[in-house]
Amino acid sequence: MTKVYLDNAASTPILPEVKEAMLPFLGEIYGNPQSLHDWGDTARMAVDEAREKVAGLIGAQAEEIIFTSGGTESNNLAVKGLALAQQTKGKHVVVSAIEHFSVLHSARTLEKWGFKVTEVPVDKYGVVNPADVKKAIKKDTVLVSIMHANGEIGTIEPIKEIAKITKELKIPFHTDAVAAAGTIPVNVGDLGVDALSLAGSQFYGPKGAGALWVRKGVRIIPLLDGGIQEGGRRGGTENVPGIIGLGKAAEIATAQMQSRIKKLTPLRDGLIKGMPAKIDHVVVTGHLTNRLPGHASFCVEFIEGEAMLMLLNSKGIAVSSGSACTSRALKASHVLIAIGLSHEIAQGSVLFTLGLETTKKDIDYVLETMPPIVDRLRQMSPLYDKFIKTGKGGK
Amino acid sequence: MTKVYLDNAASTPILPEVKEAMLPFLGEIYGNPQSLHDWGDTARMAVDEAREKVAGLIGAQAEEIIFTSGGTESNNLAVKGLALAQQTKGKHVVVSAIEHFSVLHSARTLEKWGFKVTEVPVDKYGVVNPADVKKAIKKDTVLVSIMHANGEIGTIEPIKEIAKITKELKIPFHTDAVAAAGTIPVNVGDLGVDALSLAGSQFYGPKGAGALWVRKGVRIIPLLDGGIQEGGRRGGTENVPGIIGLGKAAEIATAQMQSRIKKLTPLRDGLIKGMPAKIDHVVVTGHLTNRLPGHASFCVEFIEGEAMLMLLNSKGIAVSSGSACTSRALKASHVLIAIGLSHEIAQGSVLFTLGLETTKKDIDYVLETMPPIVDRLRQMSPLYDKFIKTGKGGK
Amino acid sequence: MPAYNEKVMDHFMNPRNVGEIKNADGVGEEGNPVCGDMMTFYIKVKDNKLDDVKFKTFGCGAAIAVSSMVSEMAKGMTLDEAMKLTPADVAGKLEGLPKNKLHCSNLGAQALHEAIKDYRNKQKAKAGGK
Amino acid sequence: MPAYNEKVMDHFMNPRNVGEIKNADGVGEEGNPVCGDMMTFYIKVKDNKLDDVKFKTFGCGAAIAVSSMVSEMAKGMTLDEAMKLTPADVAGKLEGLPKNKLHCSNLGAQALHEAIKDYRNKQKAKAGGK
Ligand SMILES: Cc1ncc(COP(=O)(O)O)c(C=O)c1O
Ligand SMILES: Cc1ncc(COP(=O)(O)O)c(C=O)c1O
Repeated sequence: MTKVYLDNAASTPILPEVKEAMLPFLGEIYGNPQSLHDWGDTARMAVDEAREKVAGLIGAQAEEIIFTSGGTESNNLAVKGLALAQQTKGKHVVVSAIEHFSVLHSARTLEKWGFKVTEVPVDKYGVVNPADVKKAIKKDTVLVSIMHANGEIGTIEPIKEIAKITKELKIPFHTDAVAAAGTIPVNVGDLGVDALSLAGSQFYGPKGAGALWVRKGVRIIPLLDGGIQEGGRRGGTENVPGIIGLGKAAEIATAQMQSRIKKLTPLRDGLIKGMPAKIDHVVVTGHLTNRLPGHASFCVEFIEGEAMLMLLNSKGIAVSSGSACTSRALKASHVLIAIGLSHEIAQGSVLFTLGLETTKKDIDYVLETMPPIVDRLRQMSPLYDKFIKTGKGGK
Repeated sequence: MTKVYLDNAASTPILPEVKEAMLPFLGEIYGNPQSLHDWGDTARMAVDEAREKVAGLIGAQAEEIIFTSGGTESNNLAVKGLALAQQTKGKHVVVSAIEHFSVLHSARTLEKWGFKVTEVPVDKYGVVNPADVKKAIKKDTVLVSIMHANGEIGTIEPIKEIAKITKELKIPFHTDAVAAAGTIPVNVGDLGVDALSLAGSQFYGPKGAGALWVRKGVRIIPLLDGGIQEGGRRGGTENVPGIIGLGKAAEIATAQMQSRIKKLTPLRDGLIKGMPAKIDHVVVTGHLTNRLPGHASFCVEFIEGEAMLMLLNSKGIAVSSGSACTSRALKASHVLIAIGLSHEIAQGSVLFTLGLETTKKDIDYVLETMPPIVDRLRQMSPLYDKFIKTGKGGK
Repeated sequence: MPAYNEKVMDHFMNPRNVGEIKNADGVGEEGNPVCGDMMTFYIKVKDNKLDDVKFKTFGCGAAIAVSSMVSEMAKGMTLDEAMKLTPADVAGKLEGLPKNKLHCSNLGAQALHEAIKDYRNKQKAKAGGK
Repeated sequence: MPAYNEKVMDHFMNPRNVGEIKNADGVGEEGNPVCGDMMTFYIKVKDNKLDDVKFKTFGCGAAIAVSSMVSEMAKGMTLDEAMKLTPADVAGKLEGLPKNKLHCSNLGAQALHEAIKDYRNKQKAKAGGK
């Protein structure tokens, strides 16, 4: 059967070169990087090299990189650690309404600790207005955290413009670049941010390995107390194979960035244009052009995402959805609600995220497979029935 | 050159079978376990299987296992998460004086959050007296955390006896079994604890993978806020290859437990008896018999540990030390001080931790290599000089 | 995939009795697209028995499978029997549903019951109109 | 291994001038085993110059390398020159030490200075005793 994996936002495959680089660290190189002997030296030197490579991906200095277990830990460390480090100055933080749960729920934890949180809204394309961030900032604001790109709707945020505001007001600015780093050019100097999260499983590196970059001189309270690893900012024996894989993936992403973008963008646009052309009553979610190169997301009216996922899976196609039924809490994606979609429309969410293995043929296959699936579910749908009979209920 | 790795407490090698089991998850199986399609299913089923295996190692139920990034995260989650979950009942926790920094520093963080911490002392063998734990418990105690075995001196603690006390008083009891689980039989039912930490890199599994077991019904506040992974108790994309490796290592450790202990114990005893026989003024640290099977630790008087490490390394032998000079903070190991050693004696700390690859020949090589190294450093040592001339300064 | 068993998957992939009955004797609607799922049941009654049952469903895999199962179970039942059909009966016949999908099985039986009530109301109205 | 450079490693592995001078003209002790490191320097003085320098050191790799380097640098210096020897000179000659080991280089020079002071005190005492 045809197999088409279009869920790279959930997890990318690992590049063969990345796996290759990791293998010795699952074998003969097993020392603890903190150990004072040759075994430790070999491991530590490899970790340091990986640190350089990850720093290289985002234009940072190696010693500013804190290795973590992934995007969620990076975001927890950033939001809690930066806010706590400054709580004597104030207890207010600003986030956007479409942050990943690892940021939003960290902010909720800060609320339990006496902080106040302001959620900045987004427009119908999911774009944060820098003026709104400026408005949200108060005298006692000690942290702004706005994501670089959203994993559900692909929209890229105006980080540089927001950083101009935070710089002027001298407020630390963290950006969750988990969906962006390794996928689009990200340069911390150029952006002007103070902290930035990234994760290996978003750019062909291993799961379980991420990083938080924190600008030199910016204080942060550790999330994982313990040993003196990562300059005392993150305890715990280093995940050496994961870190090596992350480093290799960063190195390759740095080199291939432009060619990947060139490859993915037209394929993505093929879906973004093809889907509404082939199927009536389809809404593109997120920004139409200022979006991640491999990211095509839609809401298909009158039907529900999980059912779509299951039928696509039966045809060998892997995608994801932000529908309430696909979430364990049975709530529609907060991102889709934030861009102003009704719960009813949000139910039809479907998300295609392309990767290095994606071909034009895959896109054609998807464009050919989707219409009969949508048709079948609409034939079953009482909402579609009503719409056809009364013209009511459409967007 | 002869190469003898005796630093398994810092990190064990990964078993070939463990690496083998991980490989597909660095290759063709790259789905996110949370994804609703075949790719996700394959990953999720493998993670569930690993969960069964880890549960099997400690006699627990699979759904009670929370996968983490290692021992430090498990301990942070346990100490902070269990205490915070109960803070309305009280704000006092009890730990031992020889806990790993991931427990001690987590307790220090709790202090910043308004908790009080009592440190229970140990005797000269590093053993916690259950009566001291009972004495330390107050009306508002909401957590007791005492380690199962100490990684620096090898001593095994009377967990079962302490659990009898905590059970009677209905206080949650966490044990840091990072040095114990996978090395000696650990059964949560038998022990009677409520939460238990373990880490793969201590029993031939991968770095970056650990677990916290929490008894069903015991509440815990997440440390990593985010998605609904691990039953909502730990957000973040699962480190699938790491988890698979941890599961495999747990399965093998369960099967080989007794044969490993049988192999390691006499080798360890060879060192524990051999070292003082070959070298004067050597103190065995930790309990002489009730200790981890592969663990032999000493303080060599009149000389310093880092210098010993370096000379042993030049002879191909990897060990570690708790001397002040080997710590980045230049402080002697709190464990050695807690067992009543003077700072001067603690400086001579050296720690041999044996593993599956260790042979009788290795032990002989160590016993032959150590005396001239000790001799050489003592010839250089003004303390030894004084001792020889005046008889003063020895233990 | 959601943790659906084979039985559920079969009813999702090959739902029985999908569609609308023109001039149905009773129509019942339950659920709300805002909450995620919505079902419409159509019944044809003959000799106080469900002669035909059809449905349309907007919702997840479980919602579709439940609707299909309800329609299959109900067909041929007397109206009183069908009114006694419980969500647990349906979930049981499907050999279990994931915990967070159990609410879908409530909707299926309820929509059927609504259709029967609708039929009975219409009958009463007819009787009253006589 | 600690992050020592080759020069430091050479002085650690092959320390120069280890030992004691019998009937030394001056002896200086610095440091404290409780703090981690302790050094004893022995000097022989001739024509106001350090004719011989030996040391004993209890401590880490850096402490041993520093002692060795101090002894090598000091030998042949006039007493006044030797008194001006700074920890920075020693660390520089060793081509750098890890940051957390810099305190060891303080001890080395200090112990030497103590030995010179001891020599000078003894000279004074002798002169006074005349
Ligand atoms: C924008 C964003 N932030 C954070 C995360 C969390 O990363 P992880 O699952 O690696 O912990 C994701 C995951 O997809 C993401 O898309
Ligand atoms: C007893 C004990 N607890 C916790 C840890 C920390 O584990 P990790 O380094 O895997 O985070 C260690 C590490 O050696 C340990 O020995």
